[in-house]
Amino acid sequence: MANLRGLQEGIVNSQIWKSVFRVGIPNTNRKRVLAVLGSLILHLHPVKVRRSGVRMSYTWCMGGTSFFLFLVETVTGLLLMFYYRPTIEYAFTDIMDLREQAPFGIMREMHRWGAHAMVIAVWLHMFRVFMTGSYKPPREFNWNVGVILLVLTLLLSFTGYLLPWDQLAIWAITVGSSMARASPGAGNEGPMSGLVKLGDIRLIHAGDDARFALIGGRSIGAATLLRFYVLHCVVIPLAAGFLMAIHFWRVRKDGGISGPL
Amino acid sequence: MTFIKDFINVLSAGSISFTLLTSIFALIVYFNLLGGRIKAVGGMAFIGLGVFMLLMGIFVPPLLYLGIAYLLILFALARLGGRLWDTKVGLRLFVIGGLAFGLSMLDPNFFLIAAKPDNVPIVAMIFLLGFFTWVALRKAYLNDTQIAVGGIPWEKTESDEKLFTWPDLVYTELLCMILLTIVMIVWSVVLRAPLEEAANPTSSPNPAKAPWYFLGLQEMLVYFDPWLAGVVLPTLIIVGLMAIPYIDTNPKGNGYYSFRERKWEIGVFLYGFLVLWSFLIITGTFLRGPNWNFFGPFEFWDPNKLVPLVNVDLSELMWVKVLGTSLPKLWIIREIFGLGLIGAYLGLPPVMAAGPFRRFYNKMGAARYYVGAYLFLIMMSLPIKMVLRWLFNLKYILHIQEIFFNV
Amino acid sequence: MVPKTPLAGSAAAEIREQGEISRRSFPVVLTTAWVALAAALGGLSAVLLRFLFPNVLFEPVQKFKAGLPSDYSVGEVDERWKDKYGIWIVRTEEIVYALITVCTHLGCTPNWLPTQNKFKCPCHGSGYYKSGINFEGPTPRPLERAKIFIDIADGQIVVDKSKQFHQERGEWTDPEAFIKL
Amino acid sequence: MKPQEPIPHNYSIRRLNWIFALSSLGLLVVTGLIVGYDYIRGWKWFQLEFMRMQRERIVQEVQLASSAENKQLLANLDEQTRRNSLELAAHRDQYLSAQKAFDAMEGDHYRADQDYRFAKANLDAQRYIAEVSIVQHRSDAAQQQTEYERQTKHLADLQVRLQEVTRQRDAAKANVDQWLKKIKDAEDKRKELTASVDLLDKQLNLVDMDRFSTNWILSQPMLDFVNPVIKIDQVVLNDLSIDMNYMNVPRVDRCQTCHRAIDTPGWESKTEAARLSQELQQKLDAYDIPQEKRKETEGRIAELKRIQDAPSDILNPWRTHPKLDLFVGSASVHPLLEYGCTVCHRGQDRATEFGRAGHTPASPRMEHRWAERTMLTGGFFPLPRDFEKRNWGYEENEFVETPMYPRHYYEAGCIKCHSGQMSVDRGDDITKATQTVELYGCYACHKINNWRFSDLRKPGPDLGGIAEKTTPEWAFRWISEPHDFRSTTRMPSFFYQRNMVDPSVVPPQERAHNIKLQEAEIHAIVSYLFDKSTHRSWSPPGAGDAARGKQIVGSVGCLGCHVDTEQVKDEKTGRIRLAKREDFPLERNYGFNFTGVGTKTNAAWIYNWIKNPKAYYTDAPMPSLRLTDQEASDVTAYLLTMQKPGFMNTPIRPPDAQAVHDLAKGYLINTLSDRDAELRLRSMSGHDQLVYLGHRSIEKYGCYSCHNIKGFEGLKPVGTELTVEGSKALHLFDFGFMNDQQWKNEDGATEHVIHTVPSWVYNKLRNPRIYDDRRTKVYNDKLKMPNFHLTPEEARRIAMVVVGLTKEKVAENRMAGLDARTRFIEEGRKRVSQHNCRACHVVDGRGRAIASTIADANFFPPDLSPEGARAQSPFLFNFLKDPTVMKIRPWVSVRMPTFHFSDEETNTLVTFFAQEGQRSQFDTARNVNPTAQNVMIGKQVFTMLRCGQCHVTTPVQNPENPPVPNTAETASLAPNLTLARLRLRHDWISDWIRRPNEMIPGTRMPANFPRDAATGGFQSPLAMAIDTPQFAQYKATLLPLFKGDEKELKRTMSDAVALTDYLRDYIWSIGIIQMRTASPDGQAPSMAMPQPSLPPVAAPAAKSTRNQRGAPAAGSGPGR
Repeated sequence: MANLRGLQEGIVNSQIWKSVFRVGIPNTNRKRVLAVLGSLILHLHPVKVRRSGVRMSYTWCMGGTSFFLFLVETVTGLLLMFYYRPTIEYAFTDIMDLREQAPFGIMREMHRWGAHAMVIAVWLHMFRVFMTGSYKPPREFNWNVGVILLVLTLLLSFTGYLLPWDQLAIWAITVGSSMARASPGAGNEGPMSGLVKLGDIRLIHAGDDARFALIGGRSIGAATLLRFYVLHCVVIPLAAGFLMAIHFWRVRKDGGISGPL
Repeated sequence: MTFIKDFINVLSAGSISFTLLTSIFALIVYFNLLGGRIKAVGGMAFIGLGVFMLLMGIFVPPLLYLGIAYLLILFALARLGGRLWDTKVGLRLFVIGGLAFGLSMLDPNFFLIAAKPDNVPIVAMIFLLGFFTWVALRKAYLNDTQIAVGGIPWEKTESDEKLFTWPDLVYTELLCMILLTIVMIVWSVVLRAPLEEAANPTSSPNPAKAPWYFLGLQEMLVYFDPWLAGVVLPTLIIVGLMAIPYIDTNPKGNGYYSFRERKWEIGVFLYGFLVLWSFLIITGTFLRGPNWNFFGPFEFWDPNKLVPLVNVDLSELMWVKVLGTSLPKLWIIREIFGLGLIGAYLGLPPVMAAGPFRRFYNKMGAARYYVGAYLFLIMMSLPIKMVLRWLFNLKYILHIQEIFFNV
Repeated sequence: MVPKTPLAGSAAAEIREQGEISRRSFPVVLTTAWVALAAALGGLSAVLLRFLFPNVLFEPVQKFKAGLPSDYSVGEVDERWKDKYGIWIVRTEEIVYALITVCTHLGCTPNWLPTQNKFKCPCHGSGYYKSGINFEGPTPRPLERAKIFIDIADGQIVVDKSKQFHQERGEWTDPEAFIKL
Repeated sequence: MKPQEPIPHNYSIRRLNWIFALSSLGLLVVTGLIVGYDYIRGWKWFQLEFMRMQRERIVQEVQLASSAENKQLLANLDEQTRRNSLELAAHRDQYLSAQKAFDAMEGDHYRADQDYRFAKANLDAQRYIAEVSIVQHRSDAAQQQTEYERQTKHLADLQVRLQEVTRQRDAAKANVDQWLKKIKDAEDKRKELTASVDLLDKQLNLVDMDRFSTNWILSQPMLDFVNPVIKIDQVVLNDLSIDMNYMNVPRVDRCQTCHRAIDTPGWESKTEAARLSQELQQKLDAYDIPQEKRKETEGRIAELKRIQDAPSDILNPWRTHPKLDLFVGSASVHPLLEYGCTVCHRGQDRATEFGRAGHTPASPRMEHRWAERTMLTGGFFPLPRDFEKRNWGYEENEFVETPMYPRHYYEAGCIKCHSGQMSVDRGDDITKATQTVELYGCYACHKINNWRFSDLRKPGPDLGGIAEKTTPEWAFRWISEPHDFRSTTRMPSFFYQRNMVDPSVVPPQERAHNIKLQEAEIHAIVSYLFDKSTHRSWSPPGAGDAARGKQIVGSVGCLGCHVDTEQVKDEKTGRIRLAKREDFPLERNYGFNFTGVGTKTNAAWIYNWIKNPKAYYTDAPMPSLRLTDQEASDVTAYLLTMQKPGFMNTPIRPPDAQAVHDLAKGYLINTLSDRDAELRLRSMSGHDQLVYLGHRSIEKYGCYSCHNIKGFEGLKPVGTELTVEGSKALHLFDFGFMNDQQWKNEDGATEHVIHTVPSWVYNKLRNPRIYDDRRTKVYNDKLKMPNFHLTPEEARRIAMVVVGLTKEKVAENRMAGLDARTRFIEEGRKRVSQHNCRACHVVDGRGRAIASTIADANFFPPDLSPEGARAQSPFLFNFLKDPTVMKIRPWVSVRMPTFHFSDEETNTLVTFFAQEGQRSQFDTARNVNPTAQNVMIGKQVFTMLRCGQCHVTTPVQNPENPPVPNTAETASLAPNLTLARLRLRHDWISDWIRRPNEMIPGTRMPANFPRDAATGGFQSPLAMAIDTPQFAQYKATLLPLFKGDEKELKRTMSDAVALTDYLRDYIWSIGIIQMRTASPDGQAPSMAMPQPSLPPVAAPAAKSTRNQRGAPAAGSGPGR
């Protein structure tokens, strides 16, 4: 025991350890403060939090869960990109190979179930925030950021749904994206868009309407796959990351993790 | 057993389960079940409704089931009352739910739907939603009781008390991460991600479903045209959500669970979130089978099932059926009833502002009042349209194919 | 039933711990936890590493049929498989062997210069004899030879690139490194 | 360390510590879980198991190799080595000095070599400098040139030096080697002795999986990428791509991952081993295997014997593919690396798990065995080692678009590439299957857009003149149940089938109603057909003798296509029973069975039909045998005796008026209102109603698809198109309520319907209405595919073709038979099949169904296998057009019939023969005139070999009717050789004389020039004989022709090639060169064909009146 104790102290007191963990074991209040302030990641948190912010039964931990799942999705998604090519020739077979032969093809399962879990977690987070009335002043803006993040989460999941390029994917996206066709004034089959004319020529048709912009063609095809891939891997994650930063920042600035104000 | 399955099959039909949920919801919210008592008048009204349904069931059999369900639930709620928020009762309810689910899994048809890898998260979501709704309402109930006796919500009691982030918060976060990772890995090992046959643009699977979280929208598409259900309503949902903090001027209930202090806000939100969104997703996932036909949870998804789906427009209903003439040529005349009805519906807020809701109007101011009222009206248009469809087979209230504008 | 007051509940849950981690005893639980966590994270990192090595390769086939020995003329370096499979087949009076067209210096593809009777790598000037032995330039070792044998069924030469023979390890004398005519 | 400052906590830190510890341990466990999950894969077990089997076998072989004998030899060698070392030690000094000298020389050599190489490099550089200085007109050009020359000289010197040093070094080396030689020799010998064991040891190392062996360690999780022994094997096929909905994705076959030994001989099943060893033994005995491979083959046979004698059979994923010389083997036409597996077998190419690979069970038992244990272990950890207890993890996978063909349907996979061929070489099953489809005319009702099944004639006879041929009463009974009339007929049964009348599936009341409706429909069809029929009158036959007729039918060739009996002896029971089609060769089912023909039709029709079938309808497949009037009358008399009176005794009820009315109205109200339909019906007479209903019924049942019927010209065939039926998704097949059900077949045995496409098709064919069982359907919606009474074997074959018709396409270079030559041949083969030439002839080695009716093989119609090489095209053309242009063997009673081929068709056939014989179609050989000397020699040889014994050489005056030699022994006669020049190819004659038996096995032509077993050359019987006294006179005659050179004479006499050429020249010289050519219509000038005479006035008048009467009905007829 004593040896182990000595070993522990030896490690903790070594120069290498100290250079990394400046503070040491935070067993005094000062060190506790420094531990949070001195770390890039930890200083997302304030030094002290309201007790209800720590209480699981109050927060349900759903915000943190959403964020963690976002990280899980990022890591597994990056790994999947090693084995996935977003072209209609290869997309399906690459996914099949993840199942048949790729080492740890289970990353795909993690990614897919993680996505489902994230959608649920984000909903529950919103549910909790509403139930505690935490959108009320001064948190109105952060609620709105949250709503946009919810939409982005759904879009992330939606764009990812197409990538396996199987029947499930293509038809789910066909059904989902067909709604854009009905946008009033902007979709080929939307109300009033028949009125947008130049002479006899309809300006809104299947080749230039809202759905076309979304899927890059008149029907789901190679262009859609690439578009969704770029949206899924670059555009939406960047946007979500940016908004998450704002979201976290405002949590601190608007009175900390939920609680009565 | 077969009877129970049939009972549930019939009960889960959209027209019945949705009506049931909506009215139970109204029951809970309006009569403030949280207080532990059903007010005599309300209770009697619901009992009356139930008995009426039972009697009507002689002519329209499904109503019989509805009536039985009404009375059963009413009975259960009356018995439970405030004890619903007791931990033990909650636990028992949860266990009963789990048992019912486990028993149902013995049914091959139910198993086929519920054990589909992509549907598992939705099953989990049902339990999570139930659990968290209960938790939230329980906490609100406890706080309300506290407030009622002149106390303050417990969140406030400890609001001055601050804990160090290190170790308290950081530690719990770490534990959450580890546990979540375990859950994710176990989930991934147990369930294979689905992969069907390669995409084939020429042959649609039956049924072709959107991703599950959009199944509420797909369900709405049964009742509204795509431009409404797919574009306008989703946009308004987002807008509505974002507008919440600006419409809700109630200063109470900020940062703590409470029901009494914000009965209307929570009622409307829960109705939208649980019934109009989550319940429709569940319907779309579990109860919509081949050809988008409705199937009970214990029913076999037979692609050959035939269901009559003949619909009429309001104009046809009025001109042809009621007035007994043919449809007028000019759409503005043809659709006069639809236009009128919608006009009346949209005209409600100003009328109400002058009448019963004057108090609200004055308190909120014109902008808040109108935005809130119209958002609410649009939200309620969905259940209204659904009920109209079930009662009258109504397809469109307003059907102007000339400019593709159908409501 | 009378619900507990939240205050009471909360107060009950509130435990103030004083000097919980004492100096006297070694924190067995905590150490176990950290060691297990480190091991698990180590394992997961190993998983990530393993992920980088696919189980199946989609490279061009390593094994191919190269026709009959009589299709090759004595003393010539045959370049017909160079583009497709990256192999020179050389037939001498006694043997046939297959050289892999990868410079052993830094992996460029050397050129066969029939006039000078040598392989010359364009990248850093390494030169090899027809036998594959290096004689000039920076390269440290001769070209590699691929496994070559006759298919008994039809008498054709089969070249299997997946097995290579290094001269410096004395492997060129291996019976699989050449075909004796 | 400072003491801790106490702070308040929300949760107990001690409890959190515990949670932390437990969850971290949990994380550790699931990390292990994820690794294990990834590591444990179903296919690995198959590889481990195969390695174990390999180990067992190698250990056995090592035991064999390291016998006691070998051990003794090795001990001796070791002893010798020891003595050699002692000897070397004794002469140590000498050896060491030699070694030292060699070392010194090595140094010298190295130096000299290096000098030379450096000088060479310098020289090359100098040459470049010199060249450049000249090109750039540098001032020092001359100087550089001189330097270059100097260096050249220097290099030459160095080279001489190097050669010298090399020589010295080699000498020194030889000196050293001399001392080491004995030791080295012993070592070499030792190596040789242990070579096989060493090799086996090496192999054993490769499959070693003992704990902590190298292989084992490298197969552990996380290490299994370094040098994996257990790994996924795949074949990537870029050009046999998979059509993934408008996209071609490379095929990646991973089947070998589990089917380890698929391309390795030595792991055959017992049955395959038995077959193969027999085949190899036969080849060995026939000297079909080159000398250098004989030993190897013997070894292989021994190995196969071992497999046959082994206690247990090798089970399926580890078996060798059967017929490695045809499939999978690297030397076969379908090598694994180029064709993979799934292109033939189908299945999910990339799958590595049993359940996902698309394995298809062939029987419910198999399905059960595969699926049985799935639920127990969930398919994750297929651990049990015991084969029988293994979890195969099978479940029906709806997401595999191309499930494998189950057992018994394997050859369906051939169609994809071989659909441009009439027959698949060595694919007997599929060849027979496509023939069966053609015979039954499936293509007539079901469009099959595929070369093999397009442009075929309608399988049934023209019904435009049915009234001339038979009576309505007969027709009614025939349509009701053709099988009652003839058990072998190909006409299927449309009526009174399972879904209409079977009491086990149809309730009694509905059954009675159905029978009424069915009767009405049959009446209606008969009425329509007879109403629309022509009424030509045919001249009656003269008096005929039935006995003579029978003799004619049996001898002129009728029995090639027809069968004259319905009674056969059952091979198993020995009892006489009703014949099935399978009792006769396919070709003999081509024409109808004569049984009952007298009941069916009348004398005039038979007589005229035999005389000229084309007069009855132009597309008649029946050829003319050119019978004389008397012969035809005799045959008619004979056929009229073939009566089946019982058939006509079954009562016929008149049509039920209500049923006719209801059915007709059912059709009318599709386009008319109820009231109008009723009015229309009331305006029709009963007969018109029937005719109207008949029209509709023929449309409904699609009679017109197989028969030409007036009023249905150009209609689309009635059945589902089958062109890509094999690619149709399983869920699109309507199993009704029959999925996983059983039914009792005609023998009372149980048949199963399992949920696979082949099973669906098979059961549909066996019992076409089966999927209506337990369904409630309106009368007209019930299934209507007729029952062909197919045997299980026939149904399986047809189903095989159906599932083989897929939309999968292969690249054109992989399609079989697309080259121009093969196209010509295949077109010809199609005609051969269409005209049933194989009924009499052997074509491509198959056919001659008529053989069973001819006692003496010498009277068989000719074998046409070598026809292309044999016959001149002009002759062939004329002969095919009109066989009377030449009688080759006038003593043979079977006649080549006149087919009335068109010129185009004849050309196709002639081209086919020429191409198949690899000959140019036309040549000038007929004009070759052999030299007189050659003719003389040839004539002598002809006499010496006694060819004249069988062959006549008297010139024929008229090739159409050559004289028959007056002999009782017609069996030993051979064709008149003076006809040869008109008929045979010049080069073929000598070839034929040399090797008749090789061209046509079993021919009567004797092989005069037997092959030498050793060299394979031809031996001449005259080589020796010429010196015998018997041949002295020939020798004397011949000697002057060789200018008295006896040596040359004898050389010639022993040269088979020269002798046969002389014979050919002689035969050529006596040949006549004039013959009649065929007339355009392919008829001999003397032949008068009977033509029908239309009744002068009455018939057309009758017809027109009928038309007038039928006018109101016509409006609702086919026109709409």
